Amino acid sequence: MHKLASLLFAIGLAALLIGLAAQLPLGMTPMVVGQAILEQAPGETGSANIVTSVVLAYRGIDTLGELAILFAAATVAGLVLAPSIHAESRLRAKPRHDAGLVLRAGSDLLFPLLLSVGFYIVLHGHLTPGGGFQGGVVLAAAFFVSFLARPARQPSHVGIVLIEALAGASFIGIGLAALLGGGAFLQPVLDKGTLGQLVSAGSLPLLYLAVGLKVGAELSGLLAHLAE
Amino acid sequence: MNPPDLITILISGGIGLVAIGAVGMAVSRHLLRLVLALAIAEAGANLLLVLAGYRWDAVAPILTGATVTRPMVDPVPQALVLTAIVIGVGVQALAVALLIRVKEAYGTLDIRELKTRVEQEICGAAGIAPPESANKPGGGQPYPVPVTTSRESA
Amino acid sequence: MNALALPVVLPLLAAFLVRPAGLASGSLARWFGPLVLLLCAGMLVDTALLTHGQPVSANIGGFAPPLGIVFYADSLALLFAIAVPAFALLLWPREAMQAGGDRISALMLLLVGSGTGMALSGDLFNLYVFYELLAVASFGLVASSGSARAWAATVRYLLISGFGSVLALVGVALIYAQTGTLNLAQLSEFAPERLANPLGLAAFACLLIGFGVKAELFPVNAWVPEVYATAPKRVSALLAGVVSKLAILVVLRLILLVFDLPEARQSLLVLGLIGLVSGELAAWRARDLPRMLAFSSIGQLGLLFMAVSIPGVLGLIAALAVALHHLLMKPALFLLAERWSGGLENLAGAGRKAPLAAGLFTLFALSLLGVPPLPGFWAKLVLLLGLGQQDAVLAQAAIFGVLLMAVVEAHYLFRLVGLLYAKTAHGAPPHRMGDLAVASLLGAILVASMPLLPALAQGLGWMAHQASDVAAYRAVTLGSTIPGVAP
Amino acid sequence: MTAWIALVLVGLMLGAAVLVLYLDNLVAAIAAASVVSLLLSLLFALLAAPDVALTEAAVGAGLSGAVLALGLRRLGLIDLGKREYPDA
Repeated sequence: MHKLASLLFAIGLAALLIGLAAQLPLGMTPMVVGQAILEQAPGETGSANIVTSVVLAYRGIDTLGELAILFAAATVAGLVLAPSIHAESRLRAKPRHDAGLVLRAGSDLLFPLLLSVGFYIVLHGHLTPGGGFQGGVVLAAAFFVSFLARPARQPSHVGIVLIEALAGASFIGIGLAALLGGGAFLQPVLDKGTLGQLVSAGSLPLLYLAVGLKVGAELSGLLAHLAE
Repeated sequence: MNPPDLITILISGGIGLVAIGAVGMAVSRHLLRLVLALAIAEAGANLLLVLAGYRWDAVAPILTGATVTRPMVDPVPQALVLTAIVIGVGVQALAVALLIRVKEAYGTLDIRELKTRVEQEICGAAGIAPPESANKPGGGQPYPVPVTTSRESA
Repeated sequence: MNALALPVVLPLLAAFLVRPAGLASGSLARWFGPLVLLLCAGMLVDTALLTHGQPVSANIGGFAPPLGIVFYADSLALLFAIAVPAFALLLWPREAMQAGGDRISALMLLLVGSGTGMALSGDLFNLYVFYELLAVASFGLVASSGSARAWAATVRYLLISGFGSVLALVGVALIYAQTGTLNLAQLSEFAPERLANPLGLAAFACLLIGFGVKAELFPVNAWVPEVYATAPKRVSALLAGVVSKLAILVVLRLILLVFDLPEARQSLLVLGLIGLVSGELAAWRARDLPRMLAFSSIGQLGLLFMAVSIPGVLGLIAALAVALHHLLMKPALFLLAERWSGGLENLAGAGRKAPLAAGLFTLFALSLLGVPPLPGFWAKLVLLLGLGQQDAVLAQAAIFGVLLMAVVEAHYLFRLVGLLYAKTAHGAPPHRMGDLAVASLLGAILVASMPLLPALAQGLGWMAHQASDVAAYRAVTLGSTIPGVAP
Repeated sequence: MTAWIALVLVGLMLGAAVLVLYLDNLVAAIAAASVVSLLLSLLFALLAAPDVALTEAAVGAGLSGAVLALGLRRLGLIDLGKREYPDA
């Protein structure tokens, strides 16, 4: 009864909202900031993918905040799931079996493939759809697949800590370099090159590389914490 | 038969997802189900945000070299949604990590039961009698003493 | 003023680096955080001195707003921005200084970076991102007490907060669909013609609920008592004192710049009044000190929302006065509650054993109530004057509510003070020196502000004038388009 | 034509979303949530947002499913670690 009532309420609410939203000029929304960015982005950042320009240049500090959120989530997961006295007694050194032969062989095959696909997606973020986030997820998937196949061979926590720290620090470092060079924080630096080339768009591919490594490290850390 | 209006369909989809997620959060008792409902509502919000930047008959905001005659969609909402999706999964993973600990300590993921148990514990720690309703939890069985870690007592 | 980004970015950088530092040397990791915070507070004070409180802005990425994200620092923003690292230093968790505390240090640094960002940012979605970061960091800090009940409380907090975030995101979508921009200054230009409609109000409601979670706004404050009772008390102090004010600062900016509509103000007044009444009544019924403080915090923030709802400069002054008063008060009270967390009956006679703590508690209780010479009185007086200025029935009801709740507040606070000085032997352990020192410092500031009240009132008035000057906000953020040039 | 495709996708997506709430089996509910994400990513592709579509597919349908499944295992609600091929 409770469920039914709330479902009816939600349907009513949704109908009301849809009615309201029908007044929205969707499909022909005013493009104020968007239009200006579409016109200026290729010249100002040198990236063929304009979403990448927005993510890394125009709204770069959003991306930094997002990296910090992932970092915070991984930190909290580590803090909460850190082996406490109680948890140790419960885990009782569960024997870890390797997965089957098929899975292991498959993971050995997949690992380098996923790794290279991940880096490809990261490094082409300024040319094609994709970039640091998507590539970072693929990188994390590469490590996760090998972890699933061989649970005994755990990823090194120290390694993950170092990669996430260095990747995050280099993102901020590139931003601070622009600031120290007399510009603004996260102002695009370096030569913009030719639009559409792999080596172009100045510092954006470097930033995306940092994002990809950071996302990959945070997600690997999160998955490793959850899988333990 | 005229084709239905694309935008109306998509708005209904976005708002529908948000509404289903909200209902799920209102009626579900299992914490994992609540986390799933939150993810659904978030997906709906993301769809609405992408819709806010959509334009009729426009192409993706990526320069391909060929001369484009059609307009491009607004790139800004897409960048926002990228951010929102990644934030969402981070929060979700965090929630799952907390659920694991809560399950270990209390043996249940029922949100109402947990609320009662937390209330009892807070009262117990403060040395006052728990409220009336908390004395008779479901089943009338006394709960096992919850496990706390050493950091608590320090 | 490109350096304006530094107080936001440096804590984030330090947070990324604190764990590797901990691998290298434990003591390095321990002192790293507080030193960075000191540096950030210094830089913000320096900015305030350099600009003499005149508004400045910084274009992040060097792109002229509205294309890029802009940070805007007027005296109001700087005041709250300085409060974030300052209070984080005062309330630096004890756990962060112990071995293995590098994770908690990192979370504190993230909290400070995002909090400063929330005070400074002039972009709607950027505010949302910082708000989310603040939320995730605060989940971790609440859970850091390591007790099962803190974890359970955090889960509920996370779910409510997540629901608020979804609504905030819907609000952003509604606004963007109608205006095509996220820059607050540009939104303030578009608002009168594009957002003064039912959809605009719906967007405001979504954003209000979203940002209201941290500000303990009425429908989304169910997490408050559990979290404040189970979190480390210094974290509760930080959440109730500083974090809630940052969320309110965002609501204040939204209502000043974008949603200057009578309906928006009315909804704030109603929700604030409900929060005040429900909070104070629950505090009256509470039987342990932490939850009494938590509920009274809901009530106080309800009062603050009512102050924000008052239009004009008087309303801003009232909001600032109530906010600053609460900012000093709540952290100190939570610090005192650290050792007095048992049931209220168990506190009988505690004041005879710890006279300083009880004296401070009485001082804060009196100011919270609004007993005349203390600053709390003036804060409530300005609020009542502002409400009395309007002749709507709602405002009259609100005045009646405020006065009635003051009576309720007086009853439970005096009951507690009476208990503290009861002639009973008491066995609670003494307060830690650090907690007492910080509480005394806040108490001293409170007392010292009494002779300075005229100057303080003048300062608040000036600040309120500056903050309500929408034209100046637009001119500074949209005007300074040349990067690297300090105005 | 696009509108019809969108109609089908949205219908399936909302159906899957309702299933997330009503399926008793949590594994099935998580699978349904992944289906919602997958259909959503198709809608994003339809809306000329390839970046978002890729992210939603990788994060929403893939990663989030993995996180939830691992969580289920740790919660003791399923046993992903059960070995069905005892050859190794």
